[in-house]
Amino acid sequence: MLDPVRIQAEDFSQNEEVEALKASSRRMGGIATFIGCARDFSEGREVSQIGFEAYGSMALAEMNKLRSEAIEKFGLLDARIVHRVTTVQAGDNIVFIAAGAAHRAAAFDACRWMIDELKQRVPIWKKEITPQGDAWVTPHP
Amino acid sequence: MLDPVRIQAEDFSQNEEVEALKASSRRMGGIATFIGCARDFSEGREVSQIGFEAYGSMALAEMNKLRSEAIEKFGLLDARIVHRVTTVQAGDNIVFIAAGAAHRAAAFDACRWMIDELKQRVPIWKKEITPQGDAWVTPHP
Amino acid sequence: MIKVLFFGPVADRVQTHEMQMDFSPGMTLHNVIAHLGIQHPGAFSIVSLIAVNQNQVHDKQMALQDNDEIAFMAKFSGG
Amino acid sequence: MIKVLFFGPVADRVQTHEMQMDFSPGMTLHNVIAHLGIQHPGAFSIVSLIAVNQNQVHDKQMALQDNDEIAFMAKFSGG
Repeated sequence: MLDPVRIQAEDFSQNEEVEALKASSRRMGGIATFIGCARDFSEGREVSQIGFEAYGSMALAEMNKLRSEAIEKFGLLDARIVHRVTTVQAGDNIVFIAAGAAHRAAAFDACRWMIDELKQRVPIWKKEITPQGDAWVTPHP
Repeated sequence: MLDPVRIQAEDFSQNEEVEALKASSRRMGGIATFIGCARDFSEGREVSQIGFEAYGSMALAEMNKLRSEAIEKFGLLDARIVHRVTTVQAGDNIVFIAAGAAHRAAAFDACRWMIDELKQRVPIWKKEITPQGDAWVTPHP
Repeated sequence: MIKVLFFGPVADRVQTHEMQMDFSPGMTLHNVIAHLGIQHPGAFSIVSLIAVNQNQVHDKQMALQDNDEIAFMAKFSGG
Repeated sequence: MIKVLFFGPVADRVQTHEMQMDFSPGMTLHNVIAHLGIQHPGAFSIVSLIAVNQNQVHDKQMALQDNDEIAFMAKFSGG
């Protein structure tokens, strides 16, 4: 069984992730997932590829902490976080978050909280590769 | 390609649904999905199976309306709604909702809105089959 | 002919999913409800939505047309 | 030895992902920042987070231990 928190180059399968999530409990009534994927343009510039770099050991530790906190805070039955670190093309998957709970409200709240927190807390950086050159993305304040 | 709004007996594949959703636009940065599945107990009673019945033509029309309204209201790039109508076992999938947008806030808001509205507006009924007998589910007021 | 449909808990109580009623000019939704409600009070006590031709109807004085499809439905519980 | 790590935009400006510094007793995080900041002012102008042994550190007067791992990081942009 794949670990519930992973950083990997290869793509993930939603079917596999949701299957693994559901395996943890038969009391799960609602599963909310978020998939972040590469857009073909950003702030008006055409983007042909997006490259990622991570401080791997710290990123994985933060993602594990994030998952445990979400389970605790929202009373989840299980949660998963997978982030790709590689170079992706437009349309490719980047990040997958899943939250499973008895009822849907907790699943939605937790899923959204995890992706919001991930962006704040997990040491990963993205670089947009455009026909005009490369640029590291500066998050909005 | 599978229709974006469907009522069917067979299970769905999240991979296929998300693939189809993404095919509609390369500007999609965030996809929120919801999967409703059968819990093995409800309000303290053990549930061995859940049966569904639908007013098929009206349900499909309402689900199509729901999808169009969500796309319009939240500025989505695409959305999908699939509901199974059959008898399912604990752990089985029941409903799938997906919302794809340029950014994640709209995707989350729309996905949640669609499942909330579906429960209010789509003529489908569920019956819990328990060792103590069957009972149609009465939604909370 | 008017086609009358029942689903889920309502169908259980009427003990059928479908019946036909003769159409007569001037017939209203109210006439149908009055007629069936007397025969199946238990079923109609849980009817909370009525649709004519797949559209929810609030006005029971609505005039029916020949070949209309009426559905009597309890609260939805899908999802 | 102190291991110093740079990532993403910071690594680009320092032109390396990793360097080693000799450890000396009493050494603080501030000493490392002062030393490297003079050589790489452009890189340090975008540093917004510092971690020691994978934990974010706010107090620059923090005393270092031999074999500590320090990371200088710009704002995260994953997800």
